Amino acid sequence: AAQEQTVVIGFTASQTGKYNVESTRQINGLNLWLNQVNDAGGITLSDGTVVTFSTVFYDDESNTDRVQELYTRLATEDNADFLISPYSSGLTDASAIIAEQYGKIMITTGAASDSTYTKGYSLVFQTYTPASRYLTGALDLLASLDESAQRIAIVHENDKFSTDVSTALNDYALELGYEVVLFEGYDSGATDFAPFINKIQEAAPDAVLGGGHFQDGSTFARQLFEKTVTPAFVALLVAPPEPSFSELGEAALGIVGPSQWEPLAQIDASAAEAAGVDFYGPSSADFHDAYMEAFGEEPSYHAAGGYVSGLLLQKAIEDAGSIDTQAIKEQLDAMNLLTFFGRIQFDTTPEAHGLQIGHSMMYVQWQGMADALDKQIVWPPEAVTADALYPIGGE
Amino acid sequence: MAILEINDISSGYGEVQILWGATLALEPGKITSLVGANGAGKTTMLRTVMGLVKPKGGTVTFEGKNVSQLSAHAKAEMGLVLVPEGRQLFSEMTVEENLEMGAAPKRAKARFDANFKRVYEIFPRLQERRRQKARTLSGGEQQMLAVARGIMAEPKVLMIDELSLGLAPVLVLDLFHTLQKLKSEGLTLLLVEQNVQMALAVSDYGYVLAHGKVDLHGPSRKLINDTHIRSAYLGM
Amino acid sequence: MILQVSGVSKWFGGLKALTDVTFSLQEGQILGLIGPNGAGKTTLFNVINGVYKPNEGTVTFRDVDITGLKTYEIARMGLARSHQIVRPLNDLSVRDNVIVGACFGRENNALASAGTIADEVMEFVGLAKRADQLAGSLNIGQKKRLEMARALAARPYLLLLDEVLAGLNPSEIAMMIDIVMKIRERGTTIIMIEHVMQAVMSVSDQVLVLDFGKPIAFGTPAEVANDARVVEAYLGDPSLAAQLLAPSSDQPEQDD
Amino acid sequence: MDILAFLTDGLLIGFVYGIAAMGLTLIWGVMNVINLSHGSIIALGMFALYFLFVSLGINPYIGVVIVAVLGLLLGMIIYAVAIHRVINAPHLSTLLATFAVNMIIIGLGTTAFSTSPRNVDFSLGSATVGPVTLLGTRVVAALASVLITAALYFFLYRTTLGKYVRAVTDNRAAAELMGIPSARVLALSFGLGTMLAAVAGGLIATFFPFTILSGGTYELKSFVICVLGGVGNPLGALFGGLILGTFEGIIPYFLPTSWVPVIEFILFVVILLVRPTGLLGAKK
Amino acid sequence: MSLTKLRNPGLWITVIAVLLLGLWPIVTQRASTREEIFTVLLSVVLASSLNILLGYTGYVSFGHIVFFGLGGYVGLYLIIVQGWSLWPAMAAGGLAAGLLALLLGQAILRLRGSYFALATIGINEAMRAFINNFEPFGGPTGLSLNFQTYNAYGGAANALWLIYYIVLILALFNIVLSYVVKTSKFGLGLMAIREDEDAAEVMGVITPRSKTWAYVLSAILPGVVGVLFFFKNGNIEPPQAFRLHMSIELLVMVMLGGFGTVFGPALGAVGYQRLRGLLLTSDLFKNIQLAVAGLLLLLIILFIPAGAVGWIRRRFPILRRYLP
Ligand SMILES: Nc1ncnc2c1ncn2[C@@H]1O[C@H](COP(=O)(O)OP(=O)(O)OP(=O)(O)O)[C@@H](O)[C@H]1O
Ligand SMILES: Nc1ncnc2c1ncn2[C@@H]1O[C@H](COP(=O)(O)OP(=O)(O)OP(=O)(O)O)[C@@H](O)[C@H]1O
Ligand SMILES: [Mg+2]
Ligand SMILES: [Mg+2]
Repeated sequence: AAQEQTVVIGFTASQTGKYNVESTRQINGLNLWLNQVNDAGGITLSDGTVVTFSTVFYDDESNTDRVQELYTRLATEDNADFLISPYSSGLTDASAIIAEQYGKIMITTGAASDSTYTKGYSLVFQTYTPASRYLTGALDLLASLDESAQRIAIVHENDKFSTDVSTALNDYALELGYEVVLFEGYDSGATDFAPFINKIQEAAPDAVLGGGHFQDGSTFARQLFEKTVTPAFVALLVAPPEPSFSELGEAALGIVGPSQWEPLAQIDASAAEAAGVDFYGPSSADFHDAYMEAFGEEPSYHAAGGYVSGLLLQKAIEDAGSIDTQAIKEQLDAMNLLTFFGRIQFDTTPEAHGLQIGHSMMYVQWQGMADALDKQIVWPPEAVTADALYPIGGE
Repeated sequence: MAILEINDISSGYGEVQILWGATLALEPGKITSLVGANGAGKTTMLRTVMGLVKPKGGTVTFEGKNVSQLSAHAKAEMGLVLVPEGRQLFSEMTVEENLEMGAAPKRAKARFDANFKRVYEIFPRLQERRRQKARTLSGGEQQMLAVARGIMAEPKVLMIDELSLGLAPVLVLDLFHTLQKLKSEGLTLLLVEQNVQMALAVSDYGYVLAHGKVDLHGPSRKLINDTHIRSAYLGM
Repeated sequence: MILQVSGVSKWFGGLKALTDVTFSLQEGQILGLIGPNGAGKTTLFNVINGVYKPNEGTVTFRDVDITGLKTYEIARMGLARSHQIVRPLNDLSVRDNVIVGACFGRENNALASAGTIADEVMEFVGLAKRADQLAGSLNIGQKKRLEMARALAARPYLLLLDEVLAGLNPSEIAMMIDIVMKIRERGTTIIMIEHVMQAVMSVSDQVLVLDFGKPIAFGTPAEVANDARVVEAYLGDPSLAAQLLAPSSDQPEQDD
Repeated sequence: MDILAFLTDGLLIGFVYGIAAMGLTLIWGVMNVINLSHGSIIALGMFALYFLFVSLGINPYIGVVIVAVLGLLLGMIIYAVAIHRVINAPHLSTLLATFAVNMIIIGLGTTAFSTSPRNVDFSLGSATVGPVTLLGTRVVAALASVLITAALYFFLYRTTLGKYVRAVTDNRAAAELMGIPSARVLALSFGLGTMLAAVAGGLIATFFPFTILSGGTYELKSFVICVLGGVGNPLGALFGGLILGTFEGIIPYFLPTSWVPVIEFILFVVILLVRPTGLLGAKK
Repeated sequence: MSLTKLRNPGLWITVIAVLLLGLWPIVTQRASTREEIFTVLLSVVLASSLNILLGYTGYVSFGHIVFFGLGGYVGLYLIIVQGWSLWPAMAAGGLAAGLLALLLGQAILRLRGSYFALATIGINEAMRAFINNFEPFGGPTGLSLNFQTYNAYGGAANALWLIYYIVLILALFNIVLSYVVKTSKFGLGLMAIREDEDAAEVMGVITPRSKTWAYVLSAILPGVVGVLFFFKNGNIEPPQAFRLHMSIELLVMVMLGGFGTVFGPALGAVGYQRLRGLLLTSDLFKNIQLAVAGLLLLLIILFIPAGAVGWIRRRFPILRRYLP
């Protein structure tokens, strides 16, 4: 007779505090995956056991104070079999120690920093494209649009994630021979960018790249527009891919943003075939529709990240035919496939074990009319849905 | 008919009971004095009458109405005013503003200007200091201000705790004359005094408080001349 | 000469609270300091013990110029005072209040010996029964005594008492005077500000009278009481002055 | 590029900082209550304006007036429920009470609105004068803060009610004895402080996106401003706000922007040490 | 100070209460209990330290967390970049915090009341912003620890126990320390300052010196546990190290338990952190834990404003002896 077993997935969510929005979407995505697997009758292991999933989670309040306390509780009291990371690299760093110590596999999502994966963990796996490659594609895009663009300004929120991204971007820009006319951070709480924008204006760059999180990014975009300072090219982190960025109206027009995933990108089995790897899980469109139905809003890339972190676990369990940690770790190490989220492959060298090396970013841009804005993919070439608008505001 | 009747009042602080059923009545238009040793409970009595200390028992009747449950500001509004021990000035406000605050009751507003003039007449020193913060006044000046502020409230009954405290002799004499004058204008006064001699000399009736009870009362003249009372209660 | 005040002036903005005050004090004496309200008496204390720095003049205490020193430096040299507007340490017990005086005063006692001194002083001023009560719950008269006890516990050479008799009834005044005399017998020099005339006149060796910040008389009690300017500025008209001074005759030590 | 532009932008935002600080300084200076729910009330003001504008289509400046009334009511309620009982309690009880109120507002607010940013899409256009671009909404906010400061100053120092407010704070027992209904006066003061916070929130919402957590930044700045201008002094708050805004505007002209907070807070501490009662001196 | 004083039952009640709490995870050997109690003990250290300044001296510090953060940064820098071991790094963290307090103390302790409180906010924020720009400490990226570092302490599992023992010892030490301070002449001087600084000066208390030492004493242990916490946490970033909100939570703990008492801050820390912890993990409340915690806190404040220990002391004066 088929045995039944419930596998417990543990994580903390930022139900309160500054990461609330991103974290909530991430958890929504994960829950969607979980419901779908369970509704489909779970996973049958090689010994015939049918596995279904449940979750245990606590509020980490967007700060590290209790992350370790809560993850320890998840690992030892709630007997979580697998862990998902909290949102953000800082919190993930704290939780990774616990995961590693109790021998629990942890899939990270929303934790882009590269450094987490260079600290000697063997059970931590990253779904996101790491920070070092977050915004570099935007420069490639710029290069393809305008060979004469030379002067770039990199302005970023002064926190870990945005600084990591911007530093990597800066290196890349210098490598490509750009002149970085301004490289500057602003405080995380900043709401008024007027002096900053004055400074940008003074530096007269061809392109402005950087940003931080949603709120500062959208505020920055809005104030750029209001102050009628429009560089030819603007690429900002996190904010532009969010559907609600369009609330900025005309100010959103032409702004480019890196995205881990976009509903527009038709990633499905046929794409996998073209790339010569296996495809696993739903297609982009299926995920999009299912998410819309479940939560009544457009899925953002955070939601997709949450979903895919569960999906990877599912795939590894299926392939291993067991829920044994070591067996699953081997499957994850060997993983090389395409999902609706994109390519997935982990670094297996001891120096950077678990770092995501398969996935890469897409770049979106808001186009169209102020009251009917569309988000289009403008980079990389294989995913493009529309030509990039350049320069912003037209010649 | 007494204008203020304090009936069998008991009160204290926390667990400690200070007043044990004290009774006293003020005749309208008269000066009454309340004397007693240090710690007898005189201040506590006044605070209880005003409602700053919650009575544990007994009633306070003002102009025939039971006011035991009213808050201090409501009583002040009705014309029952206390010049408290320790002055209790608005220390960060100027002399003039303190006086203005004294005139908070509605009934005081009508006579505001007249009262203002009057208190400056009684205490010319206050007029000199009118823009100075109360905190920086000398001890005696603070005492003047406290009394002046009480007068500004246009009281029907004015209770003064330790009127003479810290005042120069010349001023004390003046002040007792002023009280007589106020009385002749119809004000009822209750004086709590350590300067027993002087208090009994200006008052019409006296009460002696000991251990939270009224031990003795009678016309001031009688009290002051009774040698037994002088030695047993007044420490003279 | 334990204290020498020379040419001290202090003004607050435009107000001259003290003008050119000069006097000196022999060891072991009691100096009465009187004058109308606002004459500058408390301000003079504040200048002597370092609360205010005088605008002009110097204060010399036991041959050391203490002008402009911090109050705690002066306190540690053996000068203690009580406050006219009492300043109890409300949330500490009466005993601890007095111990603070003993600990940080001239002798810099350790806690244990400070405790002994405190008990003795509280007994002396009649606060022994209240030793464990919080200072904040004392009534005014008791707080005044506490002020006195704290100052005494410091075992000062010079004690400044600011209206410690105010608010006491006649028998209590008698008791306090008794205490003051005993302190002097121990060799402590005292300056006391008082408005209770019978008392000042009976204990002081010398009396200094201030008016509008200026010294207007200095001498024995009898000399001062008969000084016309003093009578006018402070006591009121002569007959009233006589009346005021009168009860002092049947005053002495009629304790109960 | 002209330093003038840096300066104007700094000054304009300074007005708004000033008004955000005014509620804090009022409650603090007048009632001696450090209101830790200040920031969350600013955020509530932002949300109130947002819903009035987005859901009911009310013009934001009419909205601000409604927000003011709501703020006043909210403040009086908070006072009655959370503060009145401990207003005379020793030490920091009121600080704790407002901290708890803050937790409740943020907790409920996060549940109700999440922390996703809102944006009041409203513009009065802008005018360019030389190198300087002036935004309509910011100019209106600046004018509003001048008006509000004047009104508050007048209220506190020229009206009897305002003096009652100061008297009650100064010595509550004495105020009672003088016939001033202290409880009502305190409730009113707290209500006014809250009203100012809410109005500041409403005005800010007309030009910055915000979340339920956005008030925190303004609360922190408000503390700084209280010191610059002197606690309890409404004129000082405006003045302090302008100084802070100017710093924020000018420093980036000379230094990397990330040094703004370093300079700002060090200057703050230095000013505090040199002039502990604020540059204008505390008015109490 | 005399040894007889150490016989005070109140001290031992407190020490034993904390010790029992601390031994609980050791007896049960449950890691999750250990983590819960770690959070609590960490707060006990922080709150008791703060109490020396806040409760005894009456100076309200809103930015006390600056010492925790600075200690953590110095310690982690020495461990990660300079390769020091945990022990000297802890000492260095404490020292750095103490030094900062000594320097600051000279300057800002001149300020009174709210103004001092504000200055501490300013310092915390200035420090946070400065470290955000300070490259040796990693700027905004902060510093992070290699997992292998724990091998020197017997692997991560052992390291976590070790850290726990240390924090337990520090908590006990801190309670004894705050008792000794409170019952010393120095402590009496501090309390005199709290009640009326000018009057204390007039009585001869050398206030600038006393205040500064109180500040230093209250800064050292936060610096030490800062190193512990971030060592355990594996990484440190400016916003986490200098979180103003945590400073305020510390104030809340001190006030909740009883301002100026020895047992109070410990009790407040336990009460507050367990309340938050339980709500966070309770099935019923975890989705609205913040609001519920606020509500409960408000009720406590409204009904026992003097804090638990303060309330007991007031209510039952006989117990004062047992609750110093
Ligand atoms: N706030 C308080 N808490 C506790 N006890 C108090 C408080 N205020 C006064 N007491 C006590 O109540 C008793 C009576 O004090 P009260 O001030 O009424 O006396 P009094 O007759 O006015 O004395 P005095 O002549 O010294 O002014 C005193 O023993 C005093 O210690
Ligand atoms: N800080 C200050 N600022 C302004 N004026 C002050 C200050 N301190 C005292 N004064 C004024 O200086 C004068 C002298 O005050 P002081 O307290 O020395 O008087 P005093 O002789 O002690 O009077 P009293 O007998 O009434 O206590 C007073 O008129 C007072 O108003
Ligand atoms: Mg009395
Ligand atoms: Mg005086």
